[in-house]
Amino acid sequence: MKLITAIIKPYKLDDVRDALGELGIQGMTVTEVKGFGRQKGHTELYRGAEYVVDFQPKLKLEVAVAADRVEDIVEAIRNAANTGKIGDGKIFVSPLEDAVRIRTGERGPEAL
Amino acid sequence: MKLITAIIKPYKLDDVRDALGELGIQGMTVTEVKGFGRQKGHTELYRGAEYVVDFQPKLKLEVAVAADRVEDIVEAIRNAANTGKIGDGKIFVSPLEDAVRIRTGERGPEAL
Amino acid sequence: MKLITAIIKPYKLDDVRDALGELGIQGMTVTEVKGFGRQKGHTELYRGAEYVVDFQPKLKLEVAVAADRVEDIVEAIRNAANTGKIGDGKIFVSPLEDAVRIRTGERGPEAL
Amino acid sequence: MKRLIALLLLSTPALALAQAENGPNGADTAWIMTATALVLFMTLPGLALFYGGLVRSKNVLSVLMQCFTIAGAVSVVWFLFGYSLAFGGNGAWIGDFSKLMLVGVGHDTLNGTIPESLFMMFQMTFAIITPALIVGGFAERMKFSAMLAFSLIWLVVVYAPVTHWVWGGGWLQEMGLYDFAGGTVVHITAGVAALVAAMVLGPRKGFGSSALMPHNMTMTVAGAGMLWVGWFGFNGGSALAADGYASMAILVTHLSAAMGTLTWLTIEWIRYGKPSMLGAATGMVAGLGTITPASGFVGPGGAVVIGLLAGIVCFSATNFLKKVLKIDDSLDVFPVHGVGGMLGTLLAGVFSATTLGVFSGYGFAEGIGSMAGQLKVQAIGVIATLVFTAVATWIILKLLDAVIGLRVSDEEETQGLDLSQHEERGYDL
Amino acid sequence: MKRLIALLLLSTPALALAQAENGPNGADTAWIMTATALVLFMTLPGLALFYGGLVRSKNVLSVLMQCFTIAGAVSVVWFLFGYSLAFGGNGAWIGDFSKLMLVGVGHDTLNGTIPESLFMMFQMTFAIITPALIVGGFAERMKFSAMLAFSLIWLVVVYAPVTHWVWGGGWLQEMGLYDFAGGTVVHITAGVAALVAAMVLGPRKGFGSSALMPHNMTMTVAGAGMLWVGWFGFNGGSALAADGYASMAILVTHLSAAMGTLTWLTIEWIRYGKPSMLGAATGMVAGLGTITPASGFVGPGGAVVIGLLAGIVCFSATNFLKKVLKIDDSLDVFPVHGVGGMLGTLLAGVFSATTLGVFSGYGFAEGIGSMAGQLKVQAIGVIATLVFTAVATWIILKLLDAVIGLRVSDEEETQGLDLSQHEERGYDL
Amino acid sequence: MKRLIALLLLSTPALALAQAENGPNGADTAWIMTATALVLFMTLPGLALFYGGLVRSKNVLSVLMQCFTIAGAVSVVWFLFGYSLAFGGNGAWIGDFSKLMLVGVGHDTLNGTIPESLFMMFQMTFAIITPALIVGGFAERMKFSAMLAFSLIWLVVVYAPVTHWVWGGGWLQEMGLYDFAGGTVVHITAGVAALVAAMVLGPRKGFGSSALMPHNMTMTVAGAGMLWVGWFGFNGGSALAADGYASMAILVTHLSAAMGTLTWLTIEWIRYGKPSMLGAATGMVAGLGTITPASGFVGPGGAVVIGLLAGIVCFSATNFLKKVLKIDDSLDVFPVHGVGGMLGTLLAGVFSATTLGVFSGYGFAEGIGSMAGQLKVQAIGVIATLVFTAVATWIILKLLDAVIGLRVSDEEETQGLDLSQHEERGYDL
Ligand SMILES: Nc1ncnc2c1ncn2[C@@H]1O[C@H](COP(=O)(O)OP(=O)(O)O)[C@@H](O)[C@H]1O
Ligand SMILES: Nc1ncnc2c1ncn2[C@@H]1O[C@H](COP(=O)(O)OP(=O)(O)O)[C@@H](O)[C@H]1O
Ligand SMILES: Nc1ncnc2c1ncn2[C@@H]1O[C@H](COP(=O)(O)OP(=O)(O)O)[C@@H](O)[C@H]1O
Repeated sequence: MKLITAIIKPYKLDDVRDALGELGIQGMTVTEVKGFGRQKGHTELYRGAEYVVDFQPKLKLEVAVAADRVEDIVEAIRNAANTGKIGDGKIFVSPLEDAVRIRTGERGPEAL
Repeated sequence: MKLITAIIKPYKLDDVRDALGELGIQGMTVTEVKGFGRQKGHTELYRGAEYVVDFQPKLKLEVAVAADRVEDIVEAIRNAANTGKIGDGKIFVSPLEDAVRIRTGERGPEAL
Repeated sequence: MKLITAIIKPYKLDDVRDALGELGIQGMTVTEVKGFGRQKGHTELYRGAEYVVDFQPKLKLEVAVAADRVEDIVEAIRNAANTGKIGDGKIFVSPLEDAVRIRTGERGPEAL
Repeated sequence: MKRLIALLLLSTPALALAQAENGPNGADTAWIMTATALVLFMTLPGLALFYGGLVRSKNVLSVLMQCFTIAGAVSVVWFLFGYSLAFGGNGAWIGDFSKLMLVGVGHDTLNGTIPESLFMMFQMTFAIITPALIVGGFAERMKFSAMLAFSLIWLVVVYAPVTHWVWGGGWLQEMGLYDFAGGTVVHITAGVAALVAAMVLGPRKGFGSSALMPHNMTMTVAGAGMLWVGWFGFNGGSALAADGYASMAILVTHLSAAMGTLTWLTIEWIRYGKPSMLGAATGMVAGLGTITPASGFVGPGGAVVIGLLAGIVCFSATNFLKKVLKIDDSLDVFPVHGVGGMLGTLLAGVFSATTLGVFSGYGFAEGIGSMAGQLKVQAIGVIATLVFTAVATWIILKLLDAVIGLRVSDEEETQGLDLSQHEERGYDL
Repeated sequence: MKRLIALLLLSTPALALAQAENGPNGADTAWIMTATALVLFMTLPGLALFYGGLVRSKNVLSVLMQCFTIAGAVSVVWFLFGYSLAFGGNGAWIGDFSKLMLVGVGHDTLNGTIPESLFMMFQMTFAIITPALIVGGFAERMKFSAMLAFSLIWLVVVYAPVTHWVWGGGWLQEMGLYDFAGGTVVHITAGVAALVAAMVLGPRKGFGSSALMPHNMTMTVAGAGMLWVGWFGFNGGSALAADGYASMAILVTHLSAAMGTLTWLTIEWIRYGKPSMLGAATGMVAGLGTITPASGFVGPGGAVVIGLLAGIVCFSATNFLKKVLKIDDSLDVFPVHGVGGMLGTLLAGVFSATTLGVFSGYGFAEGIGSMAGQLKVQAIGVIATLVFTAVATWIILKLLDAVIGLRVSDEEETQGLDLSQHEERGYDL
Repeated sequence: MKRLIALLLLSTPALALAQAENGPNGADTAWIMTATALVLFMTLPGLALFYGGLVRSKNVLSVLMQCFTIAGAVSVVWFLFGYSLAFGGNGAWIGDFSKLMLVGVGHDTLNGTIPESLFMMFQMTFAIITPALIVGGFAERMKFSAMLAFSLIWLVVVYAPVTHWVWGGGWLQEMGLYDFAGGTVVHITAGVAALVAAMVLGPRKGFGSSALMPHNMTMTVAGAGMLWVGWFGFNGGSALAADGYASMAILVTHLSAAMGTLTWLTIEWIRYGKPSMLGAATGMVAGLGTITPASGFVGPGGAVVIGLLAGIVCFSATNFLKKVLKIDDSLDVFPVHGVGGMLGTLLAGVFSATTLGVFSGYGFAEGIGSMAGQLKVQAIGVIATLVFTAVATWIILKLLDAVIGLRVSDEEETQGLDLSQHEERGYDL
């Protein structure tokens, strides 16, 4: 199994979920994160004091999948999240050794 | 070493922590996340406009542990977080190559 | 590639980012987390009812890097985040099999 | 308006003058200063919070900013010439420039029994809240510059004349229109303008497909409570005196708000299985808006019926607009204020009747002998205000769109108005 | 209540009538309209925010909704027959139906020097806040339907009679009970009812074992500030006139609040090493609740002592209830309002004495010659109110529990009342 | 202050007495009770929220707590001897102990046409807000104990004497200083003290290098709205009567706030490309602070100019302090209130002139024949207040620093004052 982690622009969440849904993936876990990268932030002024807000709000999606589905899924996320603009984000793939469904105790790909 | 990641129902945190405490595990990192899965959300109505809130609030626990403790710990989390109802969550196990305690510079299992 | 995950004290973020910047690392993803560990929380009293707040607010930094840069970067984070006090946090290193830049489709270390 | 009543009751100018010559009344002055503070409080922070909580987090400051800026800009324009256009002279259609910059108004210049400076201030708070109400129609997508230009032009072109018609001695007042505290002047004009703005600007991105949820209902409820309390000044102050008329106006206002609250939440409870906080608060506003034109003319029994009808009718209108017409009046200004204002103006013609037993009011306008007669005047008032406001608002917006553009870019809308228009964020918790 | 004072001072009905025949007083009317707005403001949004901030995030809307719905429902019932039960007729125990739906009350019907519509409204705001205060006792676990049924039945069965006893010409008033603005009528009844409700419903899940922390102290502080300000209307308005009695009532109210604040935070500082914001705000409410019955009868010196004692006694009571009795009166209504109300009612009998030097007040009730005499009446008032409220509340709750059930299911409680009762969430930041 | 006007207009004591002997005025009493509530509302929760939103999340409760505790502690000290020091006796420099604990003040003791208990309460709300304003200067770094000690000592050593000079019959009042509602007494003293405190304590950790951003602008805006509304009581109440002077004071206050708002946001719009909500709110406060000393003496035309100048001057001062002097007056108390107070006190000497056409006011002080003459008195008032406050504040702080220490430790500052001083957190959402 693999864990696919995608950092995307927040307003792309619905598109990505739809794309994954079409591939039969329904489970995922989403976290609100602050992204630092090439995409620059902005400067806010409060009564003349400048505050550089250099992070961008992003969403981190984590999807555990069977190893053989990785390419399809990466591709689907990429298509759905792509706007062609800087800051579109990243997809990371990392190994996953085991998965357990807490409710039933099932393990491995069945647990997903 | 392994990294154990558990997605659980928020109100189960105390139970899980107690269970881990009994195994001598005291360190962990917890994140508030939004879970999408089989457990469905609900519909909210604001002045007749329906909003489907399709995520569930979940907590993500991350615990780095020595490789030989994985089974015990997975079992303990499962028992503590289990309600038998849909949406109880998942436990993932992934490889961890190194760990460092920032304060002392200790590395490997000692750093945990 | 490797994924370096650091749990640090929130007010150390700027120092760590500066240190990483000097190593040419500019991208990273930051999450607000609750840390449980050796560092103890505090007790709050609300009209005589005691509430033990036993977590500490921490930040989790995730940085994907080429494998050969791991040591430098771990060292840089450690130096920047170190205060010598309990609760300084941890650095974890885990394997990363692939990375994709959503905007361009680049893969591997180029995508970072 | 008590002034109106006075005009109607004391039909000879001589008598009216006599009253004025009685000199200032400290109690009336004390109450109207209080009422003025209460009506300003309705906008700042009341309405600002009520509206602010209903938009998404990324737009909350833009809404607060719009309410604040309107308060500032309208006040200055009102002082310069707005007040004069509304209350100067005796024209049928519009005032004159005789009260420009309050020329000649000193400490002891009176309007009835209160200082004219106070009467002007009290009216100013109405002139502030009316364009601020419209903000709800175009929230989350209008450019700040366009919003400001629109609000000021609209104040002069729509609000000032309608105020003159109804309260400044214009044709509707002459005809005997009953609008105690602003069913036509405030609520119909604001509601219709919001609807037209919503249509001209088009819906927000994602309207109908994704969640455009309130980001902070506690803020909305805080604002709702302030509106309820502030409305005592709005309607009670419109008596322009500290007397039984003012007290009764407050009582009927309160009862209508209470019934509106209960009605809306009961409908939700029956239809959806659960009553909601937002439903309760919206019903309350509907009850308040609807009783407003009637508040000086009806009794408590009538007020309860008015509140009940406000809940039913405004609830239906909200659903109709959103689900059938699919117009994105972001914060439902038209179905709540516009429809409520129309309903209330008509019902003022019904429940002012003295022959309804426990639902009786305090009589029709001078010279009007029957409910049919009063209702006809009320209907004319409603239709004239509606049509004039719709046409004028549409023209102003179309012109402004051509000249400076009304709507922010897609990207700015996605980013949120707080950052794109003001480079600020609401929260950094 | 000024009415009370009037009754006591002008012991012959003829004289009282004479005063009424003096006609309306604009200044009194202006002030009581203001006071009415202030007391409504105490509940909406004041108390709603104060309470709302103290519960967990998942229950915040349920608390706001309870306060709002109570405001709506109580107002309608008060208009229909509640007011008549409290203030109609001259019975010793309960009013009559002579003022049903305010029959016969017009613009110029007076109560003393103010319009009766206003007197009824002012009293209505008291009738609203009293059941709203009880919400704190059963917060975070009661069904919305049960809450609504309970509040209305309680209003009729407990609040209306006690009000009649104390302010409507009933037996306690006849006896000379000093309760200026509601120590017995409002605070003891609400506090005792909250305690009984907390016991009948049982503690919240997790009480004593896990953290049931306030979710938004800034909201609570905002509400606390509104309570402080609004209380000027509560106590100052109870003079029913704009005069030196009203002013003095405001002054003593303020001083007691100030001392309550300082006392509570000082105790915390000494005992726990740090003073807390919630402690300061709670001490303030304790000071306000405690001075309430005494506020028309004591001087500023007495008020400072009352505030001091309020802080000490209510602090101890809070700890005792939570730590020793382990009763989950969620927001400490009984130890703060109930105990404060009892303490204040008794202290009204002490500090109204004219012989205490700088701590003197303005004299005992007509016909009562000694502190012992006044204290006896005060004690009777306290005990009667306490016992009657406890028994009646217990019966109402037990009946309701049998018929519709009081408490939400475990699962609903875990999920939170906002979603389970109202399908809404407080925040989506 | 109306008292001042009365003293000036009725130059013979006999006449002044005569007016007092006219007995109490219900309307004036009603209005001043309302105004007192409004001014308390400015501090609690107004200013507390305004300031609270501007600090970081970890310090929000400390700011609320400081405002609350000051309200409590100042009230008690004011009652004990503060009021007597400010308003007792006829000394040029300081009052006496004749009104200690309000000895001899009963229900019918008057001050002018209102009860003395009310006059004392109204003044008390000013005594509360002034040290509360200073909180903004040392926010986010001062120890709670030091804050409390400082506020009380400062009240006695600085506030009471200056109040006596200007309103209590002292030397500045004798000289004819025009300070209607507290340009010198409130705003200059608070602004200067905040500046001195900011300098003595030193900047917050991270000032100049990292982001010390407002954590909740919606809270700040809510507070700003309350300040605007409450200020009607502050300035309008200072007429101490419900008459044309009070009304006009409210009108000019409102217009200056409106212009301040528009001016500040326009400058930002031009300079930075975007107008900000915080800018609008700050401009509003600048407009309000600046008109305060002038509010009883100038006309609406003058008020518009004063608001305009307030926006320009206070904006520049804020930038100068922060960017050039690099002083960390955390919430900009000096540039907004201090500078605004000085500017307004001087402009009161300009726009009170009766010869400025549409910008005319209502005349100079009795015995002063020219603008130069009035301006000289105003300048003396400004300088005397500034110098005295600066020196006295510096000494108090240095002494306190030596005795108990002013500033929390580095670690406590990093952790935040909420936890380190009060063991509480603002939010647990
Ligand atoms: N090396 C990295 N490790 C982890 N996250 C990264 C890394 N680089 C970028 N990110 C995340 O990806 C987001 C987008 O990156 P950015 O450089 O702004 O644009 P792009 O995705 O177009 O290259 C960042 O905001 C950050 O959250
Ligand atoms: N494939 C997945 N990858 C990551 N997280 C998942 C995945 N599937 C489910 N989850 C997480 O687990 C939670 C519970 O899953 P769900 O399907 O609702 O019920 P169950 O755990 O009973 O199978 C989800 O809310 C989500 O956070
Ligand atoms: N085994 C673990 N797995 C994951 N995170 C951990 C683990 N142990 C500690 N942490 C994280 O590291 C933080 C610091 O740990 P702590 O034991 O308090 O101090 P130190 O870092 O000095 O050892 C914790 O707050 C927690 O977020």
